[in-house]
Amino acid sequence: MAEIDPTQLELERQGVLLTTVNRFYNWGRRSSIWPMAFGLACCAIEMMAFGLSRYDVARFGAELFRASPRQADLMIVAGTVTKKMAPQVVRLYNQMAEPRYVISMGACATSGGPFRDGYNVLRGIDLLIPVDVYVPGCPPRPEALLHALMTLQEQIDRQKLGRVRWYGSSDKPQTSDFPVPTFGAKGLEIDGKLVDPVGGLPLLSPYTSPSHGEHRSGQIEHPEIVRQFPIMDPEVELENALKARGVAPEIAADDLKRSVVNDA
Amino acid sequence: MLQTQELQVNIGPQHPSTHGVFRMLVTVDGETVVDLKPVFGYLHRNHEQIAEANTYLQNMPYTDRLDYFNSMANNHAYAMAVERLAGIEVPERAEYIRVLMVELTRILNHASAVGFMINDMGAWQTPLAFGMREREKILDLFEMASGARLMCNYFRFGGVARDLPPEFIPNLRELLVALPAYIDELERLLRDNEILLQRAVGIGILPREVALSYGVTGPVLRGSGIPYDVRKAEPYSVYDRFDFDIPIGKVGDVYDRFLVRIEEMRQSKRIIEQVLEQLPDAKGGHINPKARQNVRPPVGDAYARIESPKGELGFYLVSDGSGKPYRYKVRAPSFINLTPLADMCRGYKVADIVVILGSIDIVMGEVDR
Amino acid sequence: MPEMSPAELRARLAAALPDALVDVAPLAMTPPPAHGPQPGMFHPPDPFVHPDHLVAAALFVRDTLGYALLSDIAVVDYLYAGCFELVYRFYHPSGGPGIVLRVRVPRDAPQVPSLTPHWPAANFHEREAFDLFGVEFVGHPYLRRIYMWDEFEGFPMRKDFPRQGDKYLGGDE
Amino acid sequence: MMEPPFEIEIPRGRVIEVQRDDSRVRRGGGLLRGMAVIWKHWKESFRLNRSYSQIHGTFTIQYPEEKPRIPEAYRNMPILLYDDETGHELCTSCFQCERICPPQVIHMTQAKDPATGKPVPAVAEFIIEYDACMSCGFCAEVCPFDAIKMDHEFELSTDDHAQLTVHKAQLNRPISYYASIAPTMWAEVRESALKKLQGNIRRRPDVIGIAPHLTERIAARRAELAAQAAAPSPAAEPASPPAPSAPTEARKLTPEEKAAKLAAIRAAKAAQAGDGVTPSAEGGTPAEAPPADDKAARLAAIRAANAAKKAAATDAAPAATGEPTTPTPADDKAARLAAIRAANAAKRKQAADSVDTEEGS
Repeated sequence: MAEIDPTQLELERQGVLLTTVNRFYNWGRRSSIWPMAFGLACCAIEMMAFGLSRYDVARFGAELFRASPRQADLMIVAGTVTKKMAPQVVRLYNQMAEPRYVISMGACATSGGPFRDGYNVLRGIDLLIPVDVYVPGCPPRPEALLHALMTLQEQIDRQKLGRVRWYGSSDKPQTSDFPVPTFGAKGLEIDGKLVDPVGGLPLLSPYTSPSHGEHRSGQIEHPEIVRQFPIMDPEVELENALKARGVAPEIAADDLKRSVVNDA
Repeated sequence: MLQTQELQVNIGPQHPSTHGVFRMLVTVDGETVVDLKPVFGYLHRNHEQIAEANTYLQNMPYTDRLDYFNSMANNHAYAMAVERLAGIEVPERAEYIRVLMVELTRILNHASAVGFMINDMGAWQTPLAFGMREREKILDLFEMASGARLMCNYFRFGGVARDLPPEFIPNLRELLVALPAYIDELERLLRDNEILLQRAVGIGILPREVALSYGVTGPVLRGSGIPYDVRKAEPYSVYDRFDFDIPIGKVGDVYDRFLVRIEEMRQSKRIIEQVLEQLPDAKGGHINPKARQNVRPPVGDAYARIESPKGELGFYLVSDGSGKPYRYKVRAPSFINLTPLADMCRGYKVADIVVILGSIDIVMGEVDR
Repeated sequence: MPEMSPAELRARLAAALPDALVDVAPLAMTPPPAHGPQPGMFHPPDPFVHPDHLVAAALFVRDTLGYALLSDIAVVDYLYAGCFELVYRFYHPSGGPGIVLRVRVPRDAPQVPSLTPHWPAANFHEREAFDLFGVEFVGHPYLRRIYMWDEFEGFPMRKDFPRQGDKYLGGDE
Repeated sequence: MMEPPFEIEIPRGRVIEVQRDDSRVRRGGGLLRGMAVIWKHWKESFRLNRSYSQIHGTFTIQYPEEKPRIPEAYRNMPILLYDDETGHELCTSCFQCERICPPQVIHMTQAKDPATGKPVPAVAEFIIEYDACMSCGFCAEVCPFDAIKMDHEFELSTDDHAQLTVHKAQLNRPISYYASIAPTMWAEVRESALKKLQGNIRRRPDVIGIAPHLTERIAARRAELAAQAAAPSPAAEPASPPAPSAPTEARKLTPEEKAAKLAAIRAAKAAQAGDGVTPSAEGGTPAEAPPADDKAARLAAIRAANAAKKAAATDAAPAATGEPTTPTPADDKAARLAAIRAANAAKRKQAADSVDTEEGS
């Protein structure tokens, strides 16, 4: 965690002035979250419905879909992020000004969804940029997206003026841009390394933000750690399945990047 | 003579006026488009490869996500292809329900397509709000019947997932009261609008010979004056039992395509009324979807096409006798309708590109698949 | 509405372009199973055209027979038989069922003459087939990858492209 | 190029050419007509539009205050049903849903009888990856026991990705809940579902197949009954909290004495362990607890890896199955499996260690 000035902590505890300022500051930001007009796939249609008369996001002060990332506070990643599109998404995120938030809308943006086994599909946008709110659903109802917006507003309410990352008082102020992946022969690469090397496996994302997004490193830490399902026994069952299907062991070893079973 | 230089401009993949993530590499001379190269693949989510790893039934919800405005139409084409491949009969009531759903889909697609096209002209959101308004009510009906607003997943091989709920037909009849007024209102709002005429008349002309040679289908082809509609050309399902007209355009410009869409909504409404008249009873018309979980068609291939709201949507399936398709190919109308885009845009201004693109009415989920 | 059966089309083609048609043997799609019945052989009734005569045959279909809508070009990878099959589908603007021409090319040297210079409708179909299957269309004016980026290696829809993911691990039902 | 045939016959209908009127001079009249439409809408916007036959009026749903009218058939995410009365889950782990799931997000293991090692028609662990679920509803459609149904709850947004991998405890809903959201759909299947459930309960020993949060209560109740049957003195009652269950329920639940006694012992042990994991989950479950969040997951993984490593040195099998008291049959295969698991866990741990050091530096 970041080193926080004890005086400030004390002040916050006393709630002298900062709390009021905080509340005012957060109220201002939560009531005018302007999303970017940025649709990727199916969920974008529900995102439009969420902006139009039936659901009317104007009631939340977020109806102003901005065409430029420079004017937007919120990026709703609405739809499948393909590997071909991912660099652009990161670039757009980099172009947004702080404070900026990301809602990952729908299954595809969150984890690749039904298309996660495709060769051109990124398994979740949180591999590349930090995500504040995830909305499951395929596609989520517009109400679900409104709920996500309210969740985001709650998160904003919890932020402290003195500790938000864009004022640089966190231990790793995020000054640099997020790395934009490049196209490689097998997939997306950052610094010559495959970003989504496991192909078919769900990943534990480095950018999930349980601490409500106040602290983000901006570095891809370890995308190679595989999320564990307690009931899955990938090492054993995978090999059997592959053998049963007559798939060559080198495919099992190289393309699935799962650990090879040694006969003990 | 002034020295000019050609300039390359990228429009997209993130651009408020491109429908989804579509990129165009435009060569301009001043404001005039000299050449245009579409770049695809920003939504290429490997539909066909994943489909070959799925069983036949598992592909049904994936087809929803092809053209995500018209999931019912995609379902219909795919269900027809598998039924043809495996030789499955469809009960009559199910056929009528299918037609009903697809025609409702056509109305909502055209309404929002018109809205989007005007949106691209610069009328930010207001016409779109009109276009999407009745769509919400149709989506309510879809949700009632199938359980989802967009991704209906309603069709099954040899029928539909479940019968219409009892409240569906009364609500649909109420909606049919409102539809003509709604379509008239949309037309009144936009049709004579001088700004729209300025932006649409004489823009993006696609002569009919050219349209035919490019293989475009749907409202784009009909806007160019060729009355080719799969519902009439090769009647499938129960379309041969309905009276409806084929609207065609005169010139083949953006305005014609706009008018053709408006008129098609009226014809769809006519079809729905006839469906409601002829709809057979619910007695024994439905299959239990559980009975057809594992379709294992014999070795062979089949192609089925329908008139989706965007054009001719076809599914080509090859079976190797197993429970999964050996080859699954989608003939996506909006992908092919983009072929003449460069020709349509050449010589017009940069601002016209987005209007022309809007008039083709593409959906990237289907273009890139 | 014009209707033409595959046999009729074959006769018309044989009369007009005697060299174009080839006879092909029924094709096995999968290796014979260890047990259980052998699945049937694939032998569609449509005429098969030699790749060298494809353009002539397609133009014959369009200009003489009037099937002026090139609807679809589908590539099928028959890995076990070692060939690609290209399925060209044409429709008549007056309506009626379509006709199909098929072309088979070997998997190791998939070269087909391009229809695009003569018939622009083939443009994106051919680029897609090139991108996903690596079928080379000789004479195509702009044969580049359409979906994947240019640096991408391999042709993902081929049956021997390494598949990734949980979906591909389950056995056949 | 051939001139296309433009005389095309259309059966049952005409070809109509659209009326363009684009040569007519409008002098702003079109704009005014459009404005009239907008004006009409503004004028009418002060009343509500709640009917399908109206095109005017406000039809905004004031969402957080006003809940949307969701039709019965609506499907968002799958849930698992359990019987209100007996606490038994309807799921028998027949794997139908796992097989049909198009994006393959359903994972489950079958429960095993700890005494005999035979599979029981009940589910030990059930995981659905909500973050990849495509809401197609096939799982609910194919389920022969009507155990998996589609929920109407859509307020699922969270800031924690790992929470979207949902385990059995969070998936369980009582039948009464489903009957309240989809009354007619439940009424259609009620008879057969409950009948099948009764058949399955008979094949489930002790508390296997009971919703996890009810396990203790029901086990305690059973133990109480069993104790009453064995020795009619109130002193023999175990220390676990008394269960407020009706005698009718008890009759339905009571198996033969022996099983009940066994259950009591087991339940007591489970309570001692205090981890809330159902004893039935031990069959195929490695020691890791479901990850609550990132850090905890990593921590758990490390802890499990450590445990596995330690165990691998001494005795591989019991540690890997996470149930040291179970007399594991000297099964070759199981032992090898456990060894592999332990080795992998150790490897994983090394990887995690290296990551940690990297982070530290």
